[in-house]
Amino acid sequence: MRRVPPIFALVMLAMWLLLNSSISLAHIILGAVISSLLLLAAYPLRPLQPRMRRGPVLLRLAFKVLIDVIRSNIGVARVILGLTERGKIHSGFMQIPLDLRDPHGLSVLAMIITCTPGTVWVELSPDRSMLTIHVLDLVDESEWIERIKNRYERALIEVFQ
Amino acid sequence: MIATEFPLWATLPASLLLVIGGLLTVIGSLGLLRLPTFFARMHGPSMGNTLGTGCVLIASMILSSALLHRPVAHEFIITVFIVIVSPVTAMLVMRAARYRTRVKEERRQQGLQREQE
Amino acid sequence: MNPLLMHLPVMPVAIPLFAGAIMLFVQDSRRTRAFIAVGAVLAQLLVGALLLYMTTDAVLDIWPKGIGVYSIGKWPAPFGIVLVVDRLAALMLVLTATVASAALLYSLARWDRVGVHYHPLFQLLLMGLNGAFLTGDLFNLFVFVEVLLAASYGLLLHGSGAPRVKAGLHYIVVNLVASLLFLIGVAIIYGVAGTLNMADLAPRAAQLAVSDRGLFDVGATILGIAFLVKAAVWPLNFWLPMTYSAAGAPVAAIFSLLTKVGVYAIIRVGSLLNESGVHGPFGSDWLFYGGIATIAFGIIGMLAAHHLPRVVAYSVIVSSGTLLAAAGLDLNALGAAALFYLCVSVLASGAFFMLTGMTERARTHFADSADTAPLPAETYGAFGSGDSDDPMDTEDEVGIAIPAAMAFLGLAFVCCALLVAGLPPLSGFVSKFALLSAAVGVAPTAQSAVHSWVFVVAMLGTGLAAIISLTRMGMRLFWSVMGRTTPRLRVIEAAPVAFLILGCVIMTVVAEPIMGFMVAAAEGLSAPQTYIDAVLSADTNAALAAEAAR
Amino acid sequence: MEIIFALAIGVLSGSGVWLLLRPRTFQVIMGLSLLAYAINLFIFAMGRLAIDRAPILDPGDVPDPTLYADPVPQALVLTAIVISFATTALLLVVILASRGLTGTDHVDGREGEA
Amino acid sequence: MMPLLDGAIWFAQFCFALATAFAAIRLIRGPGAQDRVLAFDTMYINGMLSLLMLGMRSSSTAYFDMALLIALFGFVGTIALAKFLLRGEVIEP
Amino acid sequence: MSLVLIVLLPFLGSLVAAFLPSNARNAEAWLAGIVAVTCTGLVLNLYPEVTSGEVVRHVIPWLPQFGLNFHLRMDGYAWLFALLVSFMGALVVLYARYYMSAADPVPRFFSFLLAFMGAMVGMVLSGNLIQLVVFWELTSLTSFMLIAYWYHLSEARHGARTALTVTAMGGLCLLGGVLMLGEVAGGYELDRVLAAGDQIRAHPWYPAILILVLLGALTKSAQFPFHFWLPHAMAAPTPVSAYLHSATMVKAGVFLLARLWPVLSGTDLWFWILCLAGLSSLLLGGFAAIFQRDMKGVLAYSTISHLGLITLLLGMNTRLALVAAVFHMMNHATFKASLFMAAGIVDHGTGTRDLQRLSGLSRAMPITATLALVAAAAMAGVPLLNGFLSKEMFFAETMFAGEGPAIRIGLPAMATIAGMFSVAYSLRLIHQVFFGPLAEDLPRVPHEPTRGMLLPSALLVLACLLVGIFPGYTVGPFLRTATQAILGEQTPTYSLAVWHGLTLPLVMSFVALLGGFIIYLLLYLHRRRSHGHAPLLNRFDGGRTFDVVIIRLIRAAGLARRTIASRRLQSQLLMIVGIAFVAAALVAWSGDVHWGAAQLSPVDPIFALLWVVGGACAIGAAVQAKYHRLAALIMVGGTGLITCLTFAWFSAPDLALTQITVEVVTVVLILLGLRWLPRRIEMNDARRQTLRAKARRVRDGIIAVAVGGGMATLVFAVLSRPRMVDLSRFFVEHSLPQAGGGNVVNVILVDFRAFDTFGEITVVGIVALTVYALLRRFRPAIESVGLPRAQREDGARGTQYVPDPTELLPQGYMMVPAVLVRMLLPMAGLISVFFLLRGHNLPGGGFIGGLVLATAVIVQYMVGGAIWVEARTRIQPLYWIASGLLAAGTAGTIAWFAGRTFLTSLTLDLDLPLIGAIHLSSTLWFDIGVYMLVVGATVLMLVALAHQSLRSYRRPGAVAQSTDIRMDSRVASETQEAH
Ligand code: NA
Ligand code: NA
Repeated sequence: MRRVPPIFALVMLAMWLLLNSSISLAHIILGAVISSLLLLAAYPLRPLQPRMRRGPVLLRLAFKVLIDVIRSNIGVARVILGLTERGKIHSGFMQIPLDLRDPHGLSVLAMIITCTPGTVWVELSPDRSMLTIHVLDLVDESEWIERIKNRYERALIEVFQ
Repeated sequence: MIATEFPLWATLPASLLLVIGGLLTVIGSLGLLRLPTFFARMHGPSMGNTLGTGCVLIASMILSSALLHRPVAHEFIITVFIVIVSPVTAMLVMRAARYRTRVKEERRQQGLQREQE
Repeated sequence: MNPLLMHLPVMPVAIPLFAGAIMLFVQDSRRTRAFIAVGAVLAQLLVGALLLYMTTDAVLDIWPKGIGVYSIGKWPAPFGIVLVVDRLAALMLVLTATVASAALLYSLARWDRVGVHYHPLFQLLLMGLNGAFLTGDLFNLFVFVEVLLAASYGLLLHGSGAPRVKAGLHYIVVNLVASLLFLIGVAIIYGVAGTLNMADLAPRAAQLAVSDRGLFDVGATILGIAFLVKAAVWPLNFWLPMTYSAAGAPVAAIFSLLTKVGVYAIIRVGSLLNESGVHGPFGSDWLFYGGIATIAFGIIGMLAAHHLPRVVAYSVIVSSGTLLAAAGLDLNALGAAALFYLCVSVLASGAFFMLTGMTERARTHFADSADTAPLPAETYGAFGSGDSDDPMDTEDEVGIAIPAAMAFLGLAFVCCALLVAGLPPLSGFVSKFALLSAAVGVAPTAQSAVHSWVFVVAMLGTGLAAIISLTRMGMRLFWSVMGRTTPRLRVIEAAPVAFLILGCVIMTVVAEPIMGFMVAAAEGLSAPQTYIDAVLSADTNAALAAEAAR
Repeated sequence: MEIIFALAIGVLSGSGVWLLLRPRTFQVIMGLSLLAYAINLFIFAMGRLAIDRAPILDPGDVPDPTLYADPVPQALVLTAIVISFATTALLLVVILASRGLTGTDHVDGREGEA
Repeated sequence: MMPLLDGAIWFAQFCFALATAFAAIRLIRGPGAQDRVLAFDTMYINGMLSLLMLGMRSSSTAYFDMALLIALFGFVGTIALAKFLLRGEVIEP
Repeated sequence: MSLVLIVLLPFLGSLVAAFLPSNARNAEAWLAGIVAVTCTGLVLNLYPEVTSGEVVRHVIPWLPQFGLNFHLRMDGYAWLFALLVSFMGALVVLYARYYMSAADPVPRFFSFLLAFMGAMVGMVLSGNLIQLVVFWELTSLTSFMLIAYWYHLSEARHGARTALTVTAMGGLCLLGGVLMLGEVAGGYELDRVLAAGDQIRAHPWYPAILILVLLGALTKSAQFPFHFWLPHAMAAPTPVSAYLHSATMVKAGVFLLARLWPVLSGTDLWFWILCLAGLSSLLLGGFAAIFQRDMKGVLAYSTISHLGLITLLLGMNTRLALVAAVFHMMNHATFKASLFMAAGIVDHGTGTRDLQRLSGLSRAMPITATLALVAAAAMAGVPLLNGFLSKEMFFAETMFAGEGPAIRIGLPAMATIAGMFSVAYSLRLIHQVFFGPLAEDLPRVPHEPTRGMLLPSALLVLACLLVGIFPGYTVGPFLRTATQAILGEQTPTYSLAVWHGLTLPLVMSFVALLGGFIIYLLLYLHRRRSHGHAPLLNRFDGGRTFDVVIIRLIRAAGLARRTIASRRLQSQLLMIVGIAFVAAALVAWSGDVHWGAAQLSPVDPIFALLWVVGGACAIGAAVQAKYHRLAALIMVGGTGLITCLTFAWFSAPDLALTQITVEVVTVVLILLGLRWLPRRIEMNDARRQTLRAKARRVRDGIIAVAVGGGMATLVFAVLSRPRMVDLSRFFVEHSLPQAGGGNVVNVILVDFRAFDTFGEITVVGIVALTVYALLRRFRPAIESVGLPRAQREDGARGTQYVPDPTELLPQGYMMVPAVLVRMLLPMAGLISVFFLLRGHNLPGGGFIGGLVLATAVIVQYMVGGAIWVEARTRIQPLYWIASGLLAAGTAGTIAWFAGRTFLTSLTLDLDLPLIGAIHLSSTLWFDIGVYMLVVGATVLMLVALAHQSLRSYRRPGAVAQSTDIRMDSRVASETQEAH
């Protein structure tokens, strides 16, 4: 039997209501019908459903990421405008060992890393144990490892595994 | 330019957010020009992707809400999509770039070897 | 009005659409598809005939002036899109359905099986053709021309293979460019005159400010060039011989209608613009020059061509040129004859292309006789090589009995050749005579008497070129020394050819009422005010008012 | 604004025509794409330029046409965009087929002069 | 207070146009195909932002939809290009 | 009525004959004979009416709009010819029955012979000049078929073709002349034309008319310089030669000249043209006849000569000459047909017609010899035979033909010389064939033929004798009736007597006889062995000249075709673009196009900056498209984005939406295609550096700049003018109240102008079907068949990678993208439905919605691979397309049931509990049709392209072996089973 996580259906319904800027009953019914039909139709192409626990952890993570994003935006802007102390920047690849294995968790990690200017997801080793990222202003590798493992990965493991 | 009158509570933060968003985006794109290697350049546009867009979207939400006299949040959907989508692009472009630089490097070295022989 | 009759004008578009769509659901049964296709074509023929009948004076109570206007949706004419059935449009519908039914039947023999989706594409081509002939709106004309072009791309490429793909590439690119010109022309006309409806265009163009006139003319000119590309005028027609000879025989047969769409558009728009005093390229000397140049090009091509399909393709060019030259010379005087000629030439080239499909097979059957024959007939005697000093060669003076299949092919070939060359006794001669007679008739009155004579000479020249070229082809095909095996002639292929030729014969025998119809149709073109009034005052206005009142 | 609009169309159609006259199939299809943009903008321009006047009505609005951009060219352009999209797709496939069957990407199916 | 918002909107829009121009320069200069793809993606994002600005300028929500579409689909072109560079074909068996 | 029968019977007979079995020689002959005899009887039956000066008519209306009726008209002259044609036809049929071999497929022969007879009778009886031309051309066509009866012989084909080309060309000229004649006379009816003689001769068109008519007549009657086709036509079976090429068809030309004599004659132009043509033919034909080796060759040249004589007579502008001409037409028909029959008998009996091989046949076939001797004597103009009488009249007329000594003396002299030639070749014919020792080495043993074969010839010889001896009793009344029909009141008096006393013409006759004898003697002594070619004339072989002309013509046409047309696409596009530009520029220049007066809006630097970008991208694409396709594609995409922004800028949200979705799909599509276009390697191509190539680039650059400038000018000219609001006023005013939609653009698309959309989606559907059909037969470029280089080099998913439809997520670098993109799918679906449903009031609509869904599906293919996706879901794009078309169609037809026209929008307002008011409209149904079609078509096209990669997957490393793929997921399921 197909099982679609109800949270996803709710997200879809919310999206429908947002799109139509309306919370009338007609739209709720219509949105619910369309969302469930679509989810059912798309099910074969989404065989792997996420399992999520502890939503609030995710919210806290989101807040942390927002702060990091603002900080790194400023950092990258300085680099581009040549306002750094060192004048010449040093960018490069680095590797981070991961404990997170769940694809959805990894996806969220990817979103975080991508959304944070200054870091780019490069590659995940086939066994999902080693992540390569590219860092624009690579001064101290361990600092980055620390940040990603503690600030992001731990929370993600909590939610997805 | 704008026909509608907006209340001050909307105008001030929206203006500020717009200026910040614009500046972040243009600096990010400037990075495309100024940064020396492709991998470094990858970081520039993500400024516009994230905070720049975020600022503009929040400004838009504020203004729409002021315009329609009720909270409007559909800009949030755009944020969701951008967040979902940008890793996909970044990963694939990055991987393509890695592959291409690797191949280029290999070819260059083959060429050098051939010259030496 | 009887509801069935009321919706008749849209049937030529609706029937092929539904037929094509339904066929896509029955992909596995060729029989069902063929059944639907034949039914749809016959229905179109019937509808076309009914519409034609309704435009005549025989039934004045349905459409008082012989012009039926059918609005799409409830919107009145200059705003919404209307279908207009006048005599010319009805004639083109009947002609389309006639050639289509022949070509369709013919293709059932084997041609529809060399690729997929032949039948849906065929129906949609008909939809495009019918829509183009019916519509009273300039942009809608563009859309339907695109429909028919798209389908023609598909049908041309049907079966694939290098020659078709090569020809298709040129054909598509050329038509895309022409379509862009079409759009530019329509756009400028809208930008300056503010309308898209063809009937509405005439009064508006007449009322244009002098300062806007030049710009409008530019638009009309560019539009005209687009039509001329579709009508295959020289030097915009280099794609045609390659395309038509690369297409499968039934496809080429139906293609013989496509150039006529361009001609139709020129005549239609030209007739309306003439009323307003704005000419652009329509009805002007340049149209005449283009037509004559096209005839000349066609003649040259016919003489130079080495393969029958090419010769027929060039004959299509000749017919296009003839029509354009006639329109440019004096549409009022030559209109009836030109329309008669149009019908004959379409039927003839349709039959001829299909015949080509059969003779080409006969050729391969006969071990490529034409190519391996020691000396082509035309070199006989010219260089002394084929000329024998001894007239008493012991060659066998006993004739060859012709198998029935070959006899049919030969007879059909002769008929087609006569039609194309405009020789008696078939309707090719009637149409040519009518054209020449009218041209000679206007010679003393027209200020450009020279044009008349040039036209007459060109027409006679085409006849001669066709004779020279087609006897060469016919002799190669039928009279080369060949084996005695008989090609298998299938009734389903032979009957359509015979049907079209029979149509031409009928046009000879009962020329009078047909020509009477053409005269009336031509009068409608030379006095378009009736058309304009019918379109702009159609009772849809009343319908809209009623709607508003509710 | 009008002059910039006109120049834009000029540049697009100039580049398109240049590519159209080139011998390689890919150049031609690119040229047609550029020309399609140019023509779409051209048709659009026939309704003149209007800023902030999208032809979208609310029930309470005054239906005065001068308050709205001309919707007719917009509708025409929509049709034109769709048709040119379709034909581009077809042309592309024909180009591929031609490349496969003739062994060259020359528009004539054989290598001519450069 | 309106001039302030007007100015801010104009400024932001100008920034986005300038950003588009920077991206276009990278797009034209290359040198690598990957640079072009990246620039292309950037142009799309900047285009989306420009659309949002137009929406604000005209106080219309109609522009939101376009921004939405670009956000949703601007990336399709980019990943198709990237896959083409990476795998030589966009859709693999 | 009998007139109609006379014309119709032969055609009916022809039709019947065509369907008889090929060995039914007797049935055929009986049929043809009965037809011919019946016709003869019918003609004879009309004699009483005709001789009383009455004109028998039968008119059937045919094309009155063009003054064209089927008008049969028989006066004395026509009667005489009709009799000639039908009676001679009967004789020839009898002869042919025995002449044709039992193995010959005679249906074709008799069928065409009868058709010819009908055409000839029809021509003779035409009361309408156009109708005359019709039958005239029919005689050309049937004679073509008859000459080519033995088409396996190359001379037969060649002769037939030459004859047809020459005579049909003449026929076309005649048509032209007749058309002018009819225009001048005010109608094509013969009576009207005959009555308008003075008017015609005085008309400025007269010279043209005359020349055209004469071209028709002279070609048909094989007159110099068009005589050459006749000898070649001798490849026909001898009955055909006897009938067509002596008695009837070649007479058509002179028949017409006599028919129109009252209208056209009497001028100097007439005199000179006809006299020159006639005299030349008379002399040259006679001279050439002397040297022929073939019996039929002699007769053919003799025919040219005799027809020259008739032409000359007609040209003399005297009424007596006309009488002589008509008389000689009859006489020539009798003796020449008889001679042809004799030649056929000889050929039949001996197997050859070669004068040099034949000899002494009078011993073996005395009757034939006698008959031939008498006929030849008639031909030579020996007294007491009919030929003598008309030739006598001819000699007499030559003396009064014109003024001046050159004519007064020259013409009789020439006539006498021609008479000598005539005597000489007649003598030679008879002497060499029938006298001397009997030839030994003939292919067959000579023998007398059956009586049936001799009878026709004998009857004709008898006629020669009777007319020659008793002219006044035999031919006199007929001749008078005939000439009276032409000349009416002005018919001159003449006497048909054998003896007129010792007149100058008689002297000339005897001189001719003597001279001819001497000529033959000299020739016999000196040139026993002739080569079959006349001296002096050999170099002026008309036939060969004709062939050369035809071949030169064809070659010249080929050359001209290559000069004025090109098969290169670039030239064609150059033509189209160039002509459109030049034409528009000319019109603009002459129409004084200038800027309008509308107020311009201020320039926004942001917009300018955007278009700097757009323009740079466009130019960059133009520069890069040859070697850096990907770069060019990206740049075009950039231009597309700027275009989209422009639409948005100027208040066209729907356009911007459509543009951006189409843009994305197009980029993906072209990228899918680029996989199959092998790389172009940039090299220092020498050809690019030639001066010509550079010149071409400069030229194209100039054109590009010109077109760009022109377009910009046009746009600016329009933009600077005030806007036309009529159409938009209607739409804006009616959009909400009557169409129920706030988004006017969308309302136009689905209601006001839904028909456009209807056509547009059909185009999309058609293209998808075509793409699919074409890709089924796709043969990729060899270089691109294998795995792409990138995949070979990139180890992550090696060459042997096999997609596994059961795996939940792709392994490796595609894992995270797959998770995200698959999450996007239902959301995209939601967005697409959103756009579909709200389109009527806000930007959106079925097209955009459809493209959104299609794109979402395609992205699934990108991350999952074709096999994975298709193993898990069955997308049936064809059904989507079909359903879309049907939905749009039914949305149109549903209005019929409400009594409305096609595509009228119907609305239904429901008030449901809980939900509230719901507004349903048939336009939504229409838009759903659009949506489905777009989804189906887009997916079909993209997936069909993507499926091409399956071939390299199925046969790794195989080169160009795969020919076909299948479209749907069957492929996937098959491979699934295979693993
Ligand atoms: Na990042
Ligand atoms: Na990042």
